[in-house]
Formats: sequence, C-alpha cells, structure tokens
Amino acid sequence: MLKKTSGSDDGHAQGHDHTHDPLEEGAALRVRALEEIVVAKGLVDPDALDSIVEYYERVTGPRNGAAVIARAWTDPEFKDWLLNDGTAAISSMGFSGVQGEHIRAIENTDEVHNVVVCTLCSCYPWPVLGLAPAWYKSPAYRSRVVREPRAVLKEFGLEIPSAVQVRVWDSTAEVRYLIVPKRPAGTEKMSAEELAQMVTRDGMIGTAAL
Amino acid sequence: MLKKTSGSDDGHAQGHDHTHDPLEEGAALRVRALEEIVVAKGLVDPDALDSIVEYYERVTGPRNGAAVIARAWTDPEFKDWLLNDGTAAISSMGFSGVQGEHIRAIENTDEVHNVVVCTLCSCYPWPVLGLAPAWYKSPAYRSRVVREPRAVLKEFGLEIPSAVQVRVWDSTAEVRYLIVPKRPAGTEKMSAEELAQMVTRDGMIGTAAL
Amino acid sequence: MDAIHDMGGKQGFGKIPLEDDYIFRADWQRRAFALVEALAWATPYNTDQHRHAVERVTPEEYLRLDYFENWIIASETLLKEAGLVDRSELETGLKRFDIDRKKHKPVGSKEIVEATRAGAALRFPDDTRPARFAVGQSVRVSKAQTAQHTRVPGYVRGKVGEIVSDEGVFQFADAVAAGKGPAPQHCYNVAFSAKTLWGEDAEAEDRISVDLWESYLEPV
Amino acid sequence: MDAIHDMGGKQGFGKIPLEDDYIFRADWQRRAFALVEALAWATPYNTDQHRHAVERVTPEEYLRLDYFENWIIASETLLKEAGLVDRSELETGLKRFDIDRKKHKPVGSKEIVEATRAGAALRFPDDTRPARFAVGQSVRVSKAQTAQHTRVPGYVRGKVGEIVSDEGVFQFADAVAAGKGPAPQHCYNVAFSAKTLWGEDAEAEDRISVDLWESYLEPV
Repeated sequence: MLKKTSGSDDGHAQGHDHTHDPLEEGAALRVRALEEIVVAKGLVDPDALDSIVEYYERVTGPRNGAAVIARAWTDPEFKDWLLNDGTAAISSMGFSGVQGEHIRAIENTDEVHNVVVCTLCSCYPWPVLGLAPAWYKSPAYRSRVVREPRAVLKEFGLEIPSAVQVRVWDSTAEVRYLIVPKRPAGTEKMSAEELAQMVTRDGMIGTAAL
Repeated sequence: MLKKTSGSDDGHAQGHDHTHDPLEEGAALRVRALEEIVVAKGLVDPDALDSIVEYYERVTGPRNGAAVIARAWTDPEFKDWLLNDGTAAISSMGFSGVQGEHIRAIENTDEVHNVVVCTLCSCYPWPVLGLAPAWYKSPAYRSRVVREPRAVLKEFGLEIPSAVQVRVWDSTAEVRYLIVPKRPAGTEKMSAEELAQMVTRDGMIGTAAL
Repeated sequence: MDAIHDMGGKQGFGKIPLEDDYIFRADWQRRAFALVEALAWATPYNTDQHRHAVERVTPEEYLRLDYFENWIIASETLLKEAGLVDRSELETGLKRFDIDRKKHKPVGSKEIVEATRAGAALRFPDDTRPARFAVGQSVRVSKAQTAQHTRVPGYVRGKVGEIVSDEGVFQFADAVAAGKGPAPQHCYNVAFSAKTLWGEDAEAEDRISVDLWESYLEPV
Repeated sequence: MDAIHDMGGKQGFGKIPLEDDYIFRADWQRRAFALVEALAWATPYNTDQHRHAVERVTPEEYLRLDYFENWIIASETLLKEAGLVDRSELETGLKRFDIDRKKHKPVGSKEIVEATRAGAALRFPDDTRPARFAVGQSVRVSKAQTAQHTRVPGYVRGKVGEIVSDEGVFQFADAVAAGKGPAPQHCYNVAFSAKTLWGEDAEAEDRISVDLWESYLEPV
C-alpha cells in the first residue's frame, strides 16, 4: 500500500555511510502504519502525498528566493518595495503560500549582518527557500545561534568583523525572514539571471556570505 | 580483571523483566574498560571499590535516619538539638561523612509538609539515608516537584490537604535535608527501637507520610 | 510550555551538524512530511496544535528521534485525541473503526498544491484596534509561565527589549493552539541586546530580534 | 551552565517512575559508583568538577543513558582532561602509557571508608566575615548567565525571594569547579512563593526553598 515517491530508498536511511540504523527502521514502520490507517479511513488521498512532496522537491526551493534577491540587486524600486513590504513584493513574483504568508526581507549591509533561526521549532520561509535543511532544525543551531551567533557563523566559515553588528532574527510568530545578502563586488555587469546563480540558500538564511 | 561485588549479575541489567538491553550492555563494557585502565595505571585499588560499595549497601542507609527520627520523637531535648543543629545532633549518633557534612533537619507539622529534591543533580543525605533511589534522580521527579509538588506527592499516594502548606527544599548547595515526619498517632507507648521500624525512607524524603 | 523544544540559549548541544545538509535523507521522511501536511486538511486541528503536540513529545524522544518522527508522533497524538484513530490502529496499521467521512474529507492532489500556494490568512489587515506599544518603546516580556502552548522563548522571559516594528494584527498562536479561535492582537518585533540576554557571556554588542504578541509584553 | 541538568520546572517528563525504586539494578552500576568515588582520591579533580563534567554530557545522552553511565562519562572526561588516560585506552581498556604514581596514589580499602565517614570540610566556621543579607530580607537572584558550573537553578533566576536562614560561610561551588579554590562566602536559604515562580500555574500558596551563595543575590 505504501506508494513510493521520487528518490525512494525503501524507507532506509541513505546517509553518507549507508549504515543500518534500527532507529530509522522503527520510524519507517511507524510512518507506514500511519499512512495505511489514515488512507484506509479516507483522511488522506495518497495522490495528495505524492503531489505535495513533488511540489516542495521540484517547484519551490531556494531558486525562488535567489530570483527575488537578484531582482532586488538590479531593480532599486523593487528593492525598496521588498524591504518595505516583503510579502507583496515577493508575491508579485509568484511566490507565496504556507509558511510564507508574511515575509520580511532584511538587508545585510557593511554595518550589520543578519541571520535567521527558529528556536522554538523550525519556522522557515518555505515559498522562497523551500523546506529547511536538517542542520537548521538541529538543537545545536537552534540553541546556540541566539547566544553565540559569531561562534556559530564561524563554524559555517563566516567570520564577522568586530565592527559589524550581528542581528539574529528568531522566527517566533507568523513572520518569516529572508536575508538579502550583500551583492558581491565585480558583478556590476551581470544580468539578474546570472546574479541569481550566485545567490545561495545559506546566504539567504544568513549563515554564509556570497 | 573485573572483580565481582555482592549481587553480581555479570554486568547485565537485573530489572524486573530481565530483558536484554543493548544500552546496558554498552554501559557495562564501558565501565569495565574504565575499571581495567585505571586499575592498570594504579589510580584505583580494586579492594577499595568493593569496600565502598559494601559500605553503602550494608553500613549506611535509611536505618540510620530512622534511628535519628525515632530518638527525636522520644527525646525532646535531642529533637531541639536536631532541629537547631542537625549536623551535630546526627553526628553524635555516629552518622556523618561525604554528602552529609552539613545536614539540616526539617519537621513536618499539621501546618507544613516538607519534601526534598535536588533539581540540578542528585544531592541526597548519604550518611542518614544511604544512596538515592533511581526515581529521586529521575528527570520527572527533579523537574516536577518544584513546580507541582502536590501533583507529584499525589502520584506517591500522598494527598496534601489545602490547609497544609507544602515546602519544597531544593538541595542546591552543601546542606542536605532530612525530613522529620509527624509521629503516627497511637505510638505513645512504643520504644525508640519500635518507632524506628515505622520510619520509612520516603517519609524522610517527604514523599510519604507514616 | 517549558519543554525541551524551547532551545534558545540552552547549552551542551555541540557543533552545528553542517554535514546534515539535506531536507530528506530517507523516503519515510518524505512520507512523514506529506502525511502531516495532508492530514491538516481533513482533521480538526491546526498548525499551532501540531506544534504543541510536538512539544509534548517526551524530551528524551524529542532529542533522540528524527525530526520527522517527532512530527508523526505529534500527528498520532492529535488523531487519537480527536477520536479518529486508536492506539491499536496505529500499532498495526489496520483499521478497527470507521469515521464520519462527510466531516473529514481528504484533500485532493491538485487542491493541496493550490491551497499550499495560497497559504492561510494569519493577519487581519482590516482590524483597526489601536496598538498598545509604539516603535522605539521599551517593553518587558512577561514572566508568566504556562503549561500550554506559547511562543515566548524562555530566554527573553522577563527581559527588557525595544519595539522595532509593529507587524500588524495577527491571530494569536496561544489562543489558536488552545482551540479558542484567532483572538487577534498586534504582534511586534522586539530587539534585545546580547548583553541583556547573556550578560558577560555576550560575544559583542549584537542584537536578537524576537516576534512577540502584545499579550506577552508589559510597559517598562 | 544552561544545560539539560537544570531541570527544575521543565515540562514534559511525565509520571514519576515509582517502579524505579532501586539504588543499583546491575552490577556495572555498583562498579561505576565505586569507580567515581575511588577516583576522587587519586585525581586532581573534585566533586564540583565532576558535577560540571556530568553537565557537559550531551543533552541527548544525558536523558537516554543511565544515571551511572553519565557519571562514568564525566569521569572519563576529567581523566582525559587531566592527561591521565587517552581515548584509545578508554575504548580498549588497555594501557598505552604510565602516569606518575607518586603524584597519583590510589586510596586503600580501609582508608576510603574512613575518609567517607569523615567527609570533607566545606564550611568555614571560623570565618567571621559579615553577612551581606539578613534573615527576613528580600533578595533578587542574579540574572547572570554563565557557561561555567553554577548552582543557581534557572527557575529562580531573576526572581525575588526571602532569606530564611544564613547557613554560614561555605566554599563556593562555582569557584571550586573552576579550579579557583574555595573562595568562601555566606550561603543562604532563600524561600520563593510558588506564585512568584510559576504564576498562574502555582498549585497553592506553597513555598520553594533554595540554597544560594551570596554572589548570586542582590538586594531588592
């Protein structure tokens, strides 16, 4: 009864080491049992399961956010709009929806570096970044980035000069945050499409510079 | 090289269900390795390991505390001393030592019921009560008894009337606490030895009445 | 709820697991995610209630189990509490009783993507109630503690911060999770200095911004 | 240290495990206990440092592993930090290098029991320094946070209580754990009303007493 989605691995972990993990087997069985019972009860349409995974794996993702950033870099009017009403500006590009009904864009500058977290769960701007990577949801990231953001960013390879203030944005309510990274030097002649290629997911979370 | 102490079970758990527990096997191996290496290095005398366990399993324990309580019930002068200088009064009966260098005795009355915890680790008055039972060290007891002592005591079967105040003593520094339970009614003619038989460990922690 | 999920500022969790740079690494995680999303449309519980159910996972499991397994445990809890499944069904995957299918309609394949793209109304732009606090004002976060769902992280409780912005009138997560409806109120972005939060441990003159509903705040 | 060990008031841990009414249920637990006790005499670390090492066990292990296994992990940490064993020795149980046996003498069988019976001097009865606070006085617990060992439970941080008694001058655990010597100071029993600590969640007009060193307290 269990339908496979793309990239199926029969419910086993496919970490780098391909180890046999009894914990993950337990989880796979648990999920399979739940799926079978809620499908049998008519609470869930199995096709909807496939389509929602497909939507997040294929349609949304950090490319959306990158397009927004690249446009902001090349279109001053759009950038003003984005920083003043992120939700509307982003929605105008066709990106909206669950876990991104209200998006605030925050700009990195020479004076301030911004970084986003959700200490209480794993809030993340799905319409522009897709689903969160596992490290973003880890206890280490969630606990430490509000207390020692500079030490955390250093682990990501990002050393923030002491003259630059760090601002951490904890997504505790309904607003989701998108960081507008600093535009890299020497990119003056690039098109928005070329620029979008340079924008990384971590740059838009604030855990990387570009 | 591993020496057995009394009640040895070859390093396996001997819980009620005698189940095979890989976690406990890991722990047993870990402890065995540590013992072997520190004995080989001369940091530990294996006989000292046996004698310290023997001391706590045979010599100290709640019978010590019970003798103190029974004497306080039958000797008003001793009781005054106990409540004013627990350490000295208890030491006069031969009970002293590690994790009980400073003991404060607290009396339950018709107005106040007292209960002891260590929220930060597992501090407990070893010279009078022996080593702490596992539940005393459990996250559930440590987290809840300061926040909802009445609900916790109810789980122990002890319902505290609303007219009685509950006082929780969190053992956060060097003082250890011994609760002096209320003397049961109808025990006026009993000797200190007979009374001591009635005093339970949980009565002296405050999680039971007598 | 003062549970394990409230991790901001807690210590001992070690290095950031940079190597865990995946969204799903097993198919069961994809299915778990999809199940939680799809169930939201056919069941009487909402996102805030699902968060609260995750918070009720025992701390030991919360830390030991995979993120998506905790999501599934939360869904099981909510389905049981709603009377839609029972424990035996969850253990075996075999149906023991039917539910009222008229009340609980599954979301379709096309519909779920459309609804996901549309999102939900969480803000009340037409609500003109006055804001209690103004940008630039100092506020203290309530010390109130609750066993219910709340979105005040423990690390700002009782601390003084400054209103950075009024985000507008939003549904109130505490009320929504408690099944009391949206209870709309202003929500503010409040900034705290690192020194206010961490004292001597603060790394620098940095700033932590937290979104807080009006109910959580008191004037200083 | 704001780690998992600081459990007072945390939620989600469920029922009290009344059935766990044992001291040891496996022989390895006895050996673990005995090892920690015996090692204390031959090594340069003390009880407060051992507590701090337990606090540094990862939260996931702290909750998942047995109490005595965490004690052993802490001892391993301290032995490694003191350069007395290395990781490979701990994994194999096989010695790779010798230590200076003159500096590290094991405690004997009779001696350990005598020393245990005697206890250690933690109080300084002849220290006549004046007490900063008087019985009956209101005090506020410092909000200071630290990554080091401290004996202020998080649940009283920043809260106002009343001095119930001056316990006398004691060695200061924070200093001892940091290897800075006894740094003697007064230690007080401070009582907090349940309402002060838990607000609306308080069950009744109950009282929670906590022993707090003078450094932790401020006048109100």
